[in-house]
Amino acid sequence: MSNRLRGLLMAAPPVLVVALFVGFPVVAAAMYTLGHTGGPNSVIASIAQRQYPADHWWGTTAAYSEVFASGQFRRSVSASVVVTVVAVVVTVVLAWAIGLYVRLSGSRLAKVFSALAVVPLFIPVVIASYAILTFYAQDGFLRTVAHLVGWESAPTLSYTMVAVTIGQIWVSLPFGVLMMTSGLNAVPTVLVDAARDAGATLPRAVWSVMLPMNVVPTVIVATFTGISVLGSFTVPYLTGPSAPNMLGPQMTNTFGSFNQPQQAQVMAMVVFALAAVIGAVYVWANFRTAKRSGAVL
Amino acid sequence: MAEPTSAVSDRQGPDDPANAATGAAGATGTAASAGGADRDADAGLVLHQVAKTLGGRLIVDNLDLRVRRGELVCLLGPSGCGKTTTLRMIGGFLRPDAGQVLIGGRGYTTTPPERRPTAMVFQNYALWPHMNVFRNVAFGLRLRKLPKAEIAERVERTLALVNLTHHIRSFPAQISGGEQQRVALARALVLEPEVLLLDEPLSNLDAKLRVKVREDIKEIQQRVGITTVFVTHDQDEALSISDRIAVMNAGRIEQYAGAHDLYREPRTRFVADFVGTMNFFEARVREAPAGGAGGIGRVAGPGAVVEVGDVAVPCQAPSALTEQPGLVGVRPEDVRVGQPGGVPARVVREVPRGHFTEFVLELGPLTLRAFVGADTPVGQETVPVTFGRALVYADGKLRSERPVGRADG
Amino acid sequence: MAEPTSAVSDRQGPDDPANAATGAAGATGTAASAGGADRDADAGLVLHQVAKTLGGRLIVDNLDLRVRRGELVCLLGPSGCGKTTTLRMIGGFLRPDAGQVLIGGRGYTTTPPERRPTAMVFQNYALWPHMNVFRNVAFGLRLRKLPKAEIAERVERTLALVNLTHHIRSFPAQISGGEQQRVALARALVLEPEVLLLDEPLSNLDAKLRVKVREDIKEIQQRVGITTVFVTHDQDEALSISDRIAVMNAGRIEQYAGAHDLYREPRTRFVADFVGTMNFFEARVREAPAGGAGGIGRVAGPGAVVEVGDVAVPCQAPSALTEQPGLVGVRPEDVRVGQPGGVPARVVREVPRGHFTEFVLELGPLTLRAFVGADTPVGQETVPVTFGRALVYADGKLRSERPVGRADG
Amino acid sequence: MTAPEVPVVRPDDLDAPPVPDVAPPGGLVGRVVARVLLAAFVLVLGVFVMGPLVWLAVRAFSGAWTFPSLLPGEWTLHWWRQVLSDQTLGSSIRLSFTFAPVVTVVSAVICLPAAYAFSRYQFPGRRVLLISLFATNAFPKIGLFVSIAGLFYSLHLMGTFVGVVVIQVLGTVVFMTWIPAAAFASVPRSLEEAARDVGARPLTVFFRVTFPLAAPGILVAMILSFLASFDEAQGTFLVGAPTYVTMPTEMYTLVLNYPEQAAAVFSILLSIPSVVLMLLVRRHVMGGHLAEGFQLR
Amino acid sequence: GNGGTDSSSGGGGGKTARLYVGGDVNLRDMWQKSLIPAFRKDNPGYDVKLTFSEHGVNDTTTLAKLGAAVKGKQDPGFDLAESGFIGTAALSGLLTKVSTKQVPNLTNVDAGLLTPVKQSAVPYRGSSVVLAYNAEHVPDPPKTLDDLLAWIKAHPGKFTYNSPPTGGSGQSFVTTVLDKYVPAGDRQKMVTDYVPDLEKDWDRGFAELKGLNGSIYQHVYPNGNQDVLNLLAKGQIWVAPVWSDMALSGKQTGLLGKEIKLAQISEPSFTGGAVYLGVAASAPNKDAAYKLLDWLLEPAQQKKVVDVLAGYPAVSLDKLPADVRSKFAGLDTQHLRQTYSQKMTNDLNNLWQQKVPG
Ligand SMILES: Nc1ncnc2c1ncn2[C@@H]1O[C@H](COP(=O)(O)OP(=O)(O)OP(=O)(O)O)[C@@H](O)[C@H]1O
Ligand SMILES: Nc1ncnc2c1ncn2[C@@H]1O[C@H](COP(=O)(O)OP(=O)(O)OP(=O)(O)O)[C@@H](O)[C@H]1O
Ligand SMILES: NCCCCNCCCN
Ligand SMILES: [Mg+2]
Ligand SMILES: [Mg+2]
Repeated sequence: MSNRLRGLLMAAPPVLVVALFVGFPVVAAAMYTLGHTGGPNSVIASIAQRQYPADHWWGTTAAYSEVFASGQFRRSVSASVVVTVVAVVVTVVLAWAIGLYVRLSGSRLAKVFSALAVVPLFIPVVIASYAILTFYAQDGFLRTVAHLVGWESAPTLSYTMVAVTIGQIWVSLPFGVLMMTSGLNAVPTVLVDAARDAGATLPRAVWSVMLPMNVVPTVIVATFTGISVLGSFTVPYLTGPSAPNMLGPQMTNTFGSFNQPQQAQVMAMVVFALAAVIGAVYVWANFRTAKRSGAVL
Repeated sequence: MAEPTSAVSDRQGPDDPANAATGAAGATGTAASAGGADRDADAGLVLHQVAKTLGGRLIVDNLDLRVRRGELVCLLGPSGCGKTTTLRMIGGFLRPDAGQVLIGGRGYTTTPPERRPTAMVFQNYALWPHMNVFRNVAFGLRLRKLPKAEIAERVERTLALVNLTHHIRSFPAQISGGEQQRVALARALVLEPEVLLLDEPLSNLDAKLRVKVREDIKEIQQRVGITTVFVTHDQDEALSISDRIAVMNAGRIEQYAGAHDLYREPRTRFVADFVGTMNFFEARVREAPAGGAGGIGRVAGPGAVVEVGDVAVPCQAPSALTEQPGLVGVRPEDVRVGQPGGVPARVVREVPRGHFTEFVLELGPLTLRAFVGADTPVGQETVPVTFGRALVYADGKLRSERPVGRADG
Repeated sequence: MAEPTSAVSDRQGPDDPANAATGAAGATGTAASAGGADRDADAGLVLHQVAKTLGGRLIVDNLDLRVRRGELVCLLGPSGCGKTTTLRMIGGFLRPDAGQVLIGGRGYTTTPPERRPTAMVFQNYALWPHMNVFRNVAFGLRLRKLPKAEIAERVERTLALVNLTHHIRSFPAQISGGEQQRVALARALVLEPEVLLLDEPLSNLDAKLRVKVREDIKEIQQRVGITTVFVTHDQDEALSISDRIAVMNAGRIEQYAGAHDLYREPRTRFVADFVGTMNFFEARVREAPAGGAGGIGRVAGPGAVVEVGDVAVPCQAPSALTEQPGLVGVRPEDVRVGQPGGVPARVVREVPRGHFTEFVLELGPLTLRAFVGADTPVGQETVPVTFGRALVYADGKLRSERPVGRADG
Repeated sequence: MTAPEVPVVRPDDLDAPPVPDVAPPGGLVGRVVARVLLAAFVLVLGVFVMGPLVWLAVRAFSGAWTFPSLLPGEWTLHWWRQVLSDQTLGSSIRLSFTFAPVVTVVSAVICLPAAYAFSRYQFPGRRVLLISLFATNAFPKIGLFVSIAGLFYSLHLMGTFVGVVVIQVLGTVVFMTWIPAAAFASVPRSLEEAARDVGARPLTVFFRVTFPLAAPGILVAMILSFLASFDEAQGTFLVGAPTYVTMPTEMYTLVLNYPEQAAAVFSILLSIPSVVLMLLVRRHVMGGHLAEGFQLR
Repeated sequence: GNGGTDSSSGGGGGKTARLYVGGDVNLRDMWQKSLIPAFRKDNPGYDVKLTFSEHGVNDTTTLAKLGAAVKGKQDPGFDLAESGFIGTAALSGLLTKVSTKQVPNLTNVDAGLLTPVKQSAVPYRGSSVVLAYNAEHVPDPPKTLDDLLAWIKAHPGKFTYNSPPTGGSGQSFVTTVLDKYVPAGDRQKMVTDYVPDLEKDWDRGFAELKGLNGSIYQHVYPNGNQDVLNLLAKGQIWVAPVWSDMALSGKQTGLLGKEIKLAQISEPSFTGGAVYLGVAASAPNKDAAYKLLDWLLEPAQQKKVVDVLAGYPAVSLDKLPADVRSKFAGLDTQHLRQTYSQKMTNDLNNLWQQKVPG
């Protein structure tokens, strides 16, 4: 058996599993958003309200039109995008700061510190969200401390998009830190030395050498954080406001509380499309670097 | 070959670190002389009593080194002897625990690397993989905020110097090891540093390329006339490229001399062993009994014999005579094969090495290596052996009581 | 040095691979002879018309190679010439597109590595980091399900052979590069293979260690008497260790001969350039005008002159005479300095190289390198130059019409 | 030619007056400021990460605790007694501990051969498959529930143990393939060839050389897989309820429906397994294998 | 008839009814601690297995699952359910129609209660939303809706209600405010039918609600009924709409202190109504389910519901013991002010979310 065939056969099981249990439902969902209510969608079609059945062979965009026309939805999209962007930026910055600190100091404190940043990886998201909810609540730590130092009108962050963003950052931090510390550790010290030798101060060497050499890890952190924040449910559901909230809870409400599954799946398609755009950035960054480093594609 | 040693400078007073390593320099044959205010002009680089402890171990031990302006000095020594550590202290990547680093007579001991007039070529070249060749070389100039046109001009000029203009837009990963090496050199040279530092710059190249590139480096260094410290553990490299060589061992300089002197008169056993090949054995070296070794036609001056057990090998030029058996070293080319009056030795192996042939000989209890011209007759079972120069060591130090200069006169 | 070439075997028919490389062997001075059924007894390893295309490029091109039982053969060539590819076909890691691989006379062309009587020492040693030295060496024996006691006994014996018994419980990461190298060797030897394969086993060691370990390998190889193929791009390594050397270029063997012959009579320009140093230049080689070059005292046989432009350098032993200017190669040791009757050349640089000195000379339009004994007088501005042997190349091939044997006779 | 001289170190060399340096390193003030900033950063980040967890933990032992006091007015174990008397908790924890290892092993069995193939064989569509594994997972699950439910019914997986395993495995496929693929790729081929060379057949090579050397990366993937199974709630509920109610599924109910103190107790109890796991495996996760796995090759 | 049924039924021989309950935890406690043990005792050989889901959180998935199961005639994983989706399920034909044939005690129930669910579900208790207030701070609670709205504006930050999608108490408050502007005839249609065209009647009500945003505690709407109770308990807010049953159980367990008192408002009152149990159309253990339903409608169990949950009985009061009857003196437990139909409520949730918060 040729290696090509053997490779294909061995690679098949997970691909088939995902294709069957995720790929097929994705296709069904996409069809349903276009109003194809038969086949795998017939059940939900019999329950749904405000449903737009297909009126052309390819379907209808009516559900999309309705969803996009909704101010509520647009607010959710902007909330999602804003939270995603802020969470990504802050996560990337924090990951860089911690990664740099660990890389350049190498002290025991730095190691403890990076270990600390990984703790959230091991805490179930429900619990994390709940903990964050209480920490930033009306009677939470933050307001308590603010009160003790005399700032009595400190805002309550729980049930606001700020808490959602904080929660997203908290949950995303470990992946970011793991990625960045290992990315930064992979930059040989000698390259930084060489920059200093050429006359760069340490910050300048970081900027000119470490930063560009860690584009891929940074893009990975940004894209994976972005995709998971965008599709998240638990954090915004537990810590966020009723509305406008992120698309995750919004979708869930639309599905359950409003009984409009077709519209909910339109939203899912939107999330998916946004995630795909982010994912494309990730793939592009990987390929670009691979090409430049002379790797055979 | 003689080294004009420098004077005590007015600024420095009698403790002038510029005198560092004069002792070693003296070993090249010239006595240290006082006077003259040429220190600043002359001393490209001075290490004065520099010491460094790392991980609790003393890695560099009160090291003195003086490099003349425009000179190329090799730090040669086995792995772990502190070569890189020394170089990094010169470059500013490590701060000495004690002692001083002076460049062109000015103190730089605690100056960070970005403010030193040094430039380093790293062992793996340390090219920035995300910058193309132009940007790698231009980086330092950009930091200095030179006008764009000037940067381009200087980069191109330097790349022309190392013969790489055609690769100006290539990325490091796209060019060969030897080319990367030259980019690293250009990157260092473009800044016109006072001192060029190279840390085993050739060790990742293959044998053939290594020889070619080291000649290129030497050639460029001479053309630019830059003070250079070159770290290597390859004695052949050191011999062929240096003006002077500092042989390091365990954090100290064992000998500091030109290639010729270093090879011919290694002052310690360590140097003798590390530089070139050396036949070492226990022997007595005595005045040749009248009429004995005297029979050897070409011996200049009073003859001698090297006594190993029962065997007495005629020797033309021992560095000293001994009463008791002691350590004697004879270079393979000083094991003379086929001379009349020689002691017969069995040929164990004959290894053609290109332009010369290596003989492995059994002479009494000894196994000796001899290098002879490629044209020496092969296939003989025994050959007569005499010694040319023989170096006598006591307590690991050369005993040099008789001139051993040119045995061939 | 002559190679007894073998007969056409009954099994193989007229295309008998045992005849492989006879042409190359012929170049060593002995004509190919037919007859004799010693093939199986004699041929440790035969590659017959082996070819391999990788990534669309022909990497190994109908290669023939014959290694005698117990012989150590080096594959020497520049990076990318196909040495590793060839070795991997012998080891079974690649399957030849065409041709045959025979070991001890038996075909192994398509046998997977685990069923070949070969053992490989990899460039980076490829020791298994999760096994200690004992287990690394014992792994192959365990797979053969030998009794525990026998395994222990054989592992210990082999480790003793490479002088590593004291590291038997160490892990690869805990021992030095040279020691790792010897473990890799032990791991290969413990299986008592018929053929030992080594792919640049020394390239990761530092200069001093490289020389030591290659001598160890040679010594062990001789003691065990194992047929060995050794890949290297270091000509010095190849010269000093091999019984014969196959110089490869672009997937073909350019010359296959012993070190001595290879160096002295490189049959192609490529070999001449790759092995050792060679002064190449365009020149005419002509009979010495009567009474002209004849004045040189030690010339044996009819004298000649090498004409470069206006300059005519006396030459003792050219390989051929030419009418038109052509490519001529003179080894640095054949650039004789200080002989009476020589043409004066300017000394550009004198590089002490230890046991010899390299002169860079300017002679008319030529820059020549000369190797002379370390004791040749230094410091002269001009020296008289004559040539010893001169090799004449036409179309990259040696023209060998006159005996150029021993110029010193 | 004079005889060589032994160098003499003159004693007065030792106390030579130092030459003042051209440019000594940065000022004291700068360094102090940097230290203070660093300390502040460490403190803020420490509170950000650990604060919510500690705040929640304290709550579990608090009686009356009125804003704005930093600590509870009274301490009690009352909530622990109340919560520990609830038997549903024990069974959901047991169930989570059953699913997590099973899912991890099943995922490993499906994905590891693929990971090996991705790292060792070149076959058509290799990269596309590698990326598509991830792409499908970027689709928000909520949009898929309807089709997944239908699919699971037609495959007789609904409400079965196997069904729950399948739905949880889906969430582990990406890193169970990517991370081990990178781990396999990092095993030098020459180590495998050396084993072939001494007589090992391909399978022996895999189990005696490749696998042990890739084990640290595989371990990381298995840990993440374990955690993912531990954290999965939505899909598990869809497929498993009512028979299989795991810990996080239970958790949604618990945190929102009990007094805060009781919810805090739940949170602590449910975090214990993860935290124990974290203490056991933190070093492996920190080792850079995670980061490796996300670089496309 | 399939593998799914066998491995997921969890009860032997169809004698175990699997019950899905979506609601607040007081419900779970009632089932787990009172009703189920009593059912076992009264009906040897029969059993009930409970699956509980916090209000709303799993309704989507459960409904999707039910739909798929019924279509494929497979086991949905439960036999009967009480939850927010029952209305939708009943109208979508996913539940079994019930009559006195299967559940004889249905005779005790007002037939009108079966209309909104097309005879596909059984009301087994009633519940209504009431106004809870902190008597220490609010000695004189608002009596009418207008009073309440005025009070809210006069005491910013001291009132809240949960967002309608997360629980019935908030839904009821919203419905009540909307009803202020909905003509009676339209409202009747909204209770019985799905009439999206009438939703414009809600515009003024939503505007009124939006006007309250600034007076709402922290300007955010809590998630779920329980959250509102917690805020009351901690003294963060003083007045809120709450489920009567939840508030009463809260007082019993001590979560709510003595200072929290309950009252109903008028003009209009908060809504309330029957709570239904429905049997899945493809449930494998229907007999056990019917058995449970019938048993629940017995007076003894109805009394339990009243006592434990502080709920209203589903059967007419005259079928109940005197002490229970006295509790509801003057209350028409069978005719509470009804909520909108399920689909109207779904749209209400949606429109509230679009128009009110933020
Ligand atoms: N940061 C450090 N901490 C502890 N020990 C160190 C450190 N840096 C170097 N050393 C040790 O100091 C010794 C000298 O190191 P150095 O790199 O100067 O050797 P070297 O002469 O350059 O050797 P090589 O030829 O192998 O490069 C070595 O034993 C090394 O292990
Ligand atoms: N699998 C492959 N696919 C395509 N090309 C290959 C492959 N393996 C080797 N080559 C190419 O074949 C040529 C010869 O490779 P080989 O490794 O045999 O060279 P080598 O003589 O051992 O060189 P070196 O001294 O650098 O090890 C090189 O140009 C190499 O790039
Ligand atoms: N309606 C679907 C909401 C998904 C929320 N998931 C929580 C799962 C816990 N049961
Ligand atoms: Mg070094
Ligand atoms: Mg190779």
